[in-house]
Amino acid sequence: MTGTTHQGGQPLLEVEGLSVVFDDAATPAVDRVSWTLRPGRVTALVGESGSGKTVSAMAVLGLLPDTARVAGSIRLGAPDGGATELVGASGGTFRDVRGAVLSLVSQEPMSAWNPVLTIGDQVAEAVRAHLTGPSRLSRRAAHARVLELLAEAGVDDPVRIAAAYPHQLSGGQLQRALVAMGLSQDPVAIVADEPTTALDVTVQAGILDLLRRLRDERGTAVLLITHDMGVVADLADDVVVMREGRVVEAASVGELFAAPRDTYTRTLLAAVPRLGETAAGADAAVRPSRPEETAVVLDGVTVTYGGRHPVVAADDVRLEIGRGEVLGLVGESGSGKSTLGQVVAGLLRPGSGRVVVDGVDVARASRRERAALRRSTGVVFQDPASTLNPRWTVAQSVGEPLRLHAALDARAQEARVRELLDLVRLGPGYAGRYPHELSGGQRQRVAIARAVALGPAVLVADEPTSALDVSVQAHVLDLFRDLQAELGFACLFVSHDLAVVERVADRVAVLRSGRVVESGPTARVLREPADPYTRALVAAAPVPDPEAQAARRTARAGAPA
Amino acid sequence: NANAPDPTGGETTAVQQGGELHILTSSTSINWDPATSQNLAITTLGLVERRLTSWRTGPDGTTEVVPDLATDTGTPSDDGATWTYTLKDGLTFEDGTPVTSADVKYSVERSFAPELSGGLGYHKGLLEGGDDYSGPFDGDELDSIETPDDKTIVFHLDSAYGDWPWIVSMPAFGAVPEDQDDIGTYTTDPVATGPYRVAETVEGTSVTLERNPEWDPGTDDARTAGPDSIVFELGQDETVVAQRLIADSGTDASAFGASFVPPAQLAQVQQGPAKDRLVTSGPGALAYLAINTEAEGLDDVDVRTAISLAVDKNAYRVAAGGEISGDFATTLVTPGIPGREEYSNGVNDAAPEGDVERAEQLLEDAGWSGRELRLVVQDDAPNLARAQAIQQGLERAGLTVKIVPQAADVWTETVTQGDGSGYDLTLSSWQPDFPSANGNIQPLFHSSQVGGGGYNLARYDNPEADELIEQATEETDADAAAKLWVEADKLILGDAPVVPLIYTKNSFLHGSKVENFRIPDFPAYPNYLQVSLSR
Amino acid sequence: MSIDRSAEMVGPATPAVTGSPTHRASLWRRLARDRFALAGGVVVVAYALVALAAPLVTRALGVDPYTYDLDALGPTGAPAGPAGGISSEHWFGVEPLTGRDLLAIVVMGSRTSLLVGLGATVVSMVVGTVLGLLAGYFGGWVDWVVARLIDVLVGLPALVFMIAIGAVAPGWFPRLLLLVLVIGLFGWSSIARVVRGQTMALRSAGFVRASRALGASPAHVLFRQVLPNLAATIVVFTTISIPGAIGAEAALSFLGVGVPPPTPSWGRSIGDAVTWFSVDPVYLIFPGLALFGITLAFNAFGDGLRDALDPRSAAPRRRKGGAR
Amino acid sequence: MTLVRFLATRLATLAFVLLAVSFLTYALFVLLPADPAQLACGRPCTPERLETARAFMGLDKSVVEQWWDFLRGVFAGRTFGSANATLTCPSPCLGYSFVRNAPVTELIVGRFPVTASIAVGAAVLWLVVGVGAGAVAAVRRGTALDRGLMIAAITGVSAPSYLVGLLGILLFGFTLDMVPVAGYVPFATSPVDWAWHLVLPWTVLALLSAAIYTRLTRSQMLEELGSPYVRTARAKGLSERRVVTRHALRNAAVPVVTLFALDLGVLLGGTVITERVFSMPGLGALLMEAVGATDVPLLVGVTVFTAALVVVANLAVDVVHGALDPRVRHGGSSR
Ligand SMILES: Nc1ncnc2c1ncn2[C@@H]1O[C@H](COP(=O)(O)OP(=O)(O)OP(=O)(O)O)[C@@H](O)[C@H]1O
Ligand SMILES: Nc1ncnc2c1ncn2[C@@H]1O[C@H](COP(=O)(O)OP(=O)(O)OP(=O)(O)O)[C@@H](O)[C@H]1O
Ligand SMILES: [Mg+2]
Ligand SMILES: [Mg+2]
Repeated sequence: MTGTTHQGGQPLLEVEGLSVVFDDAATPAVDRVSWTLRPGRVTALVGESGSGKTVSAMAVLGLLPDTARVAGSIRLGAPDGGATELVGASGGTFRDVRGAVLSLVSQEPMSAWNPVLTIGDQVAEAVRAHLTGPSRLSRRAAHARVLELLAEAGVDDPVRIAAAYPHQLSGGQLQRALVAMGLSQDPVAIVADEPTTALDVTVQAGILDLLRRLRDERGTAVLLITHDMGVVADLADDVVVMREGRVVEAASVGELFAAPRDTYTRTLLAAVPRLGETAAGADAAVRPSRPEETAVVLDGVTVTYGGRHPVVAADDVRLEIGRGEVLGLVGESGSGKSTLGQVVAGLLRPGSGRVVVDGVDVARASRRERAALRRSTGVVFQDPASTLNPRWTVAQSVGEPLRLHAALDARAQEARVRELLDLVRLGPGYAGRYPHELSGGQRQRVAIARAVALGPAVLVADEPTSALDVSVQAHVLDLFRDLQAELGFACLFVSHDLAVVERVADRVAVLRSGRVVESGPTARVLREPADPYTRALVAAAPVPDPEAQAARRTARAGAPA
Repeated sequence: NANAPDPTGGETTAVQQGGELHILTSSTSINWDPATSQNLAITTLGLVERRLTSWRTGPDGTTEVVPDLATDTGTPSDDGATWTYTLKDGLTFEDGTPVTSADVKYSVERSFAPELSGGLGYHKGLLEGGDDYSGPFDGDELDSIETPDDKTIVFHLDSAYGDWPWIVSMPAFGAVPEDQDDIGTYTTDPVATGPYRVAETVEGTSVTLERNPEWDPGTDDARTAGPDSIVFELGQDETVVAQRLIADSGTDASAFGASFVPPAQLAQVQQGPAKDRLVTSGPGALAYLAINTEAEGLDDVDVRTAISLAVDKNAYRVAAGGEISGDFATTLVTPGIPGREEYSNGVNDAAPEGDVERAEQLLEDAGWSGRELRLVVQDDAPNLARAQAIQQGLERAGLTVKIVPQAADVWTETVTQGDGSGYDLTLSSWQPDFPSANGNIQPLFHSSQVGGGGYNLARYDNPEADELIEQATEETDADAAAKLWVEADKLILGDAPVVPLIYTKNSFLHGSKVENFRIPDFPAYPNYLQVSLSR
Repeated sequence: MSIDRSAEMVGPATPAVTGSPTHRASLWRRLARDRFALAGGVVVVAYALVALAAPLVTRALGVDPYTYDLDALGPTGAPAGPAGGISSEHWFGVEPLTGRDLLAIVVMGSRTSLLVGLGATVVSMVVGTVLGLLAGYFGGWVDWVVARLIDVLVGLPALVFMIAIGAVAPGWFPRLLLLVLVIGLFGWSSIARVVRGQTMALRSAGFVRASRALGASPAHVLFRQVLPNLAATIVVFTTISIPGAIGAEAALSFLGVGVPPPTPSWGRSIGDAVTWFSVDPVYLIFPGLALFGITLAFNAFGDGLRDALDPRSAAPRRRKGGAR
Repeated sequence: MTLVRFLATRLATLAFVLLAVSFLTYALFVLLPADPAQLACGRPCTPERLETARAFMGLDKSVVEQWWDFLRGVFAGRTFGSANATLTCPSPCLGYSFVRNAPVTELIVGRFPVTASIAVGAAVLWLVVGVGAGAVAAVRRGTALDRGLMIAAITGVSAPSYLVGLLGILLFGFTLDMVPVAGYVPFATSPVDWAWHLVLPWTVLALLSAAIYTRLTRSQMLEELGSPYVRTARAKGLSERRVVTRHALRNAAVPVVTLFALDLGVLLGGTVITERVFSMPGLGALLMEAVGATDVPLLVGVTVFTAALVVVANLAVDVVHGALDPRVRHGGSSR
């Protein structure tokens, strides 16, 4: 197996008894955690959402907010065998370490970028960050390097992306740019926090290959934080499983998948959705899906974003979603999924084409009708971080739709909010928190709770579970189906995780660069895909089993998509 | 009288020549057009433009009217309604062309033109046909001014006017060459007849005067023309000017301030070494509290008398800057005016602090309504300080006073225009434009001066007084006139239309090199024409 | 139902965070934690109390801002004796040219000055913020109108207009109110401009879109979503513009728009004192300190408020180093 | 939006504002119970003479007429008086000041350089000082330095500019005799003297305005320093200085710049008090003269000029704003 040559190489990072406590928090976010990261090996940090993965990673880079108190020890091994203690290290030490030695690919790409600088500039900055004197690149050289990096990270249109501002790009594009930035200083180790959450499987596969190459060729160490067991199986050498701030199990990937010791690990693996495992449509029959009654009609919808490089994000799209039906929308990153989502949600006026939601033609709707529409459509945005008001508590955000549309007194409202939070497995303790005090997955769940608060007739869910670990994801998907059964809302379910889509969607539409290339019943599309691109997608979907995944990979390498 | 001792003693003995004199003034421009200027004979304009007569101030503080362009101060006809003047020989403009009586006539005529209104216009009401003459620009002349030859000029008045010699010392009675008259530019570059001519003007910053080679000292006994050049520094802040002159460094040593020293700096100077460079005038302009005799309740002379008694002149004077800022006033005719007489009518000689008991008594007897009195004043710090002094004085006698501050021009409008319904009391001070009881009383108390821009702020209307004033005005014999004026003074003050507060003394600062910086008793203003610089 | 199933499957997914603060409670806690801000708040309250009870205070001290004491003055009208005539009966000394008690003037003056300073500030902040929000959020013609309003307002010679207003305002109109309105309505342009700019940026923020998607009315979006994110700016402008307003009050009182003398006001005292500075510095010191004190207090409090309102900012203590 | 259209709309705006401002200012003198002719009446003043003066100054016409004449004058120029004694005011004629007996345009052109010198210098000074101090205070948040800067800033705002100016003159002008106390020297005459005479005014003005910039910058910086992208920037291993300047400050700058352009615009319209204390013959002084003498034409002229500057400033704001913040430039697109 690859990487074994580096076995036993002296550790690059040794985390021992690391604890992180935040002001006002009763229990530590990270509680006496220990693990090591070795050169040329990929250590995966998996576990429940909110279990302290990001926080411990940030502790390593010294990037925790000032409200955090850190205890324990983090030793950074130097090639000469010496080691630097990072807990309580000076700003200077961290500065030298960051980027060059340890680089970060952070979670939630959309809020990670400076809104007023172009992607290109920000990456170039990283490229030049630690280069001084003669070795410092000229601006032009740096720019060339940036385009190179972006291409490496699987960005199809580097020139445009480099010239674009963050708000002009799709989640996946931003994430890939982040990856590019993470590689820019060929660091000794990369801390990748959910590096592929927003990516469709083909691109994801690309990124994973990239990381693998770095590991094998440059002996780069990778700390991979993810909730996708498929990804773990695909890339990781060692796995550390976290829960409620503690490490519950640490083992090599083989052992872990073969013989998980801890119960939580087992539940985790059990909860992983596998493509093709659910007999699709089996329970579709159960569901009160009445396709004859269409809730949403997109007819020849076209959306073009202006700017120096105009983009056709949706090109003559025709879709229908029946009442109580779930339409899975899959497709490569940047293909226009979120755009369509926004069109349905009425946040974006298509350049041309007709949009009918809940029987109302959005373009022609009167103000009152439009208001009513908004009330009856729920939206889970792709990037929860940015869609939560930083100055509002969780309770306020979740309560907003209630305040707006439901005539409830304060107490009733509070009760309802708790109920909603509980539905998404967030205890009452979170009601009073602010978004920045939550983990990625927690934020996402807040967003879901808000979207379903009013029992919508139409739900637009843009990557609603991208940041959730499989156990919570499983729960949320169940919840989702229950709600659906109850309310029978029509749903546009955007996701890049085919297994998830298979699990919830009645029908699937595959989108590529703004065009619907294939659509039909889930089972049909995912079992015997007609369109070559769909086939590539299905082939690229990772399976949570190291052996199988390795096999598939080689197979895929043979037959290019 | 704080006049600088005069080493040379004699008036006309030559003073120290040379040097560059700096005059620091708050005004931001100088208007050289004789028709629109309100300058006194002894200040700015006098340096450049001569008039038929001018003023000479002696070291003892006296001021007399002396011939300037003319050979004498004027010869009246028997009825006193016609005045004749002859120009001196060898008078020339700065360009060498001789000054003729036609130039003088033209200068007077143009002052009637609507384009050039705004100057001192006493003559407009006195000259025959003046009221319906509108200037020479569309060709017609004012027939009441005759120029039989190049040297002689004759003025025909509607009626006798004893103070005419003073009238012809006003700017309009200079000489303006018609062929060089461009009303658009005359304000900035006039044609000089005096010892200096305008060399350079920097908008808003400075005006520089240089010697006028054509000026002949022999023909001029009003001006000593000491400095070689004079620089007006414009737009200077009073406080800063005072500070500069106290510091007395650099060119400030040969500079003087054209505006009064503000109270604060006055106090500062009196404590410091600059004390002996502070020149304070004798008692000059009359500062008074005008009582609107038409206002409800104030038409009762007893109430007005009560007010006169309640006023705290002392507090007023302190507010104005203390002893140095003036003497307590008792009469309408100001000191330094020929024929002035001190007298007492039982009210004007009460203690400066006033006589509150009597005031209260009078008010009670008069059955005063106790209504609120509106004291309208200009909205600058000095005026407001004084207003408050008046207020607290009157309130001692149970009168309620409300101070109403108004921007300068709004104030003017309120008190000089319309029906005067806008005020009950107001503060003002009056510096006559020529040193005669006439200039002192007529503008303030003749019924013709009520409203319509006139300065009869008490809106005092008493036929008897009018009668007396007209009589005195027509009297060409100075002494006889003076007697009549004193009579008028007593008569009017008896009706208590105003409360004479103080005869203001004005204090000025000058640099250590400045000599002959004198302030006559009239006007209480330094004589620019005689200032000189030491080596 | 399903929840229970997964419950025993997954177990409680949350660390039991006890006594989690609701945001409002925490606001006060955060404020209270900032000693500097706390001090500011206390001082502000103290001033307010003095202003309210001013007549009582002066009577208690046995002084009065209206009665002249010419004996306390020298022949020049300047206070007799050194240190601006400070004496057992005039603790702060006396006013030049009148001999009125400066302590009484400062105490009574606090009424006018605080009322006008705060009143005017509130007016301009409210007007400016609301217009700025509308302009920035709706853009288009609303923005055009507001922008033009600002242009015209700023273009006009405020001073002259104030004179005019003072002159034409009917006598029955309460002078203080007039003063507050005039100063307030001439002072909202900069805050409006700044708020407009920031709103334009926030308009595209994710959480605003989310709220819109929920069918929130513009009013809701503006005042509940956007406004809290402008707190910092508004606080800064408010705290800064108070002394300005108090200064303006002085100028306007002269121009006949404000409260006519002898009603005491810091602004006027300071205005007068400035010219007296070289002779009688003490005259400036006390009103000056009074104004400076309240300004400082407001700013300290404002800072604290700003921090308290920003959930991301940590308590000022333990600020050393941090994560850098 | 094409550049042409952009400029077109801007010009329209400019026109609109100037119309509004000039009209309001004229209308004002219907309100103001003061008679501009009063001064022109001279002494002694009789009702007849007052009438003549009024008529000549065109005050007998209705406001609208006067306003219309003014507008015509701007393009066509104006002449006053009778045939062989005319006052001419060539276009662009912003009116003719009878008090100063000169075309307003001339006066303004004469005074503007002074005000411009004062304003621009001071503005640059306070921008640098204010933003610098604000940034430092934010980074050193909560430390003594932070408090110190804040107190300094507040002293700045609460001190009356007249006082600061006077003290400056007394201290640096007389006591230390370092700088000239008053007067303005044209740049052309001697750049050195020019700057030398302006040092004090610049400092005084800057001191007053720097405060708000310090405070605003500080609070904006704190906002930005708390946001995730700053974490990303740090993660790149950028020096703290670069993180602060290029990232946080760059975002914090937006409101500061907005304010700056506006302030500068206003300042260019005249700095009344400063000009008075330092006897600088600028537009501020000119305006005061106009007010003092109810010189309506001058007042209107200066006002219109100021308004024009403000409009231009706002134009600058919007341009810079767009340049600084792409989200604004792209009309806040879907992200
Ligand atoms: N600034 C903060 N203040 C208080 N609590 C915080 C803060 N940041 C994170 N937390 C809490 O710490 C815990 C761990 O958060 P962390 O971001 O590490 O979770 P995670 O493992 O990354 O989860 P996810 O997979 O959802 O991102 C969570 O319960 C979160 O609520
Ligand atoms: N505001 C904008 N201005 C210009 N281009 C934009 C804008 N928003 C999105 N785009 C472009 O439109 C295309 C579709 O974007 P969209 O967000 O719909 O992709 P997506 O399918 O959601 O991708 P992902 O799965 O990565 O979120 C992308 O190429 C993106 O760069
Ligand atoms: Mg995380
Ligand atoms: Mg998307």
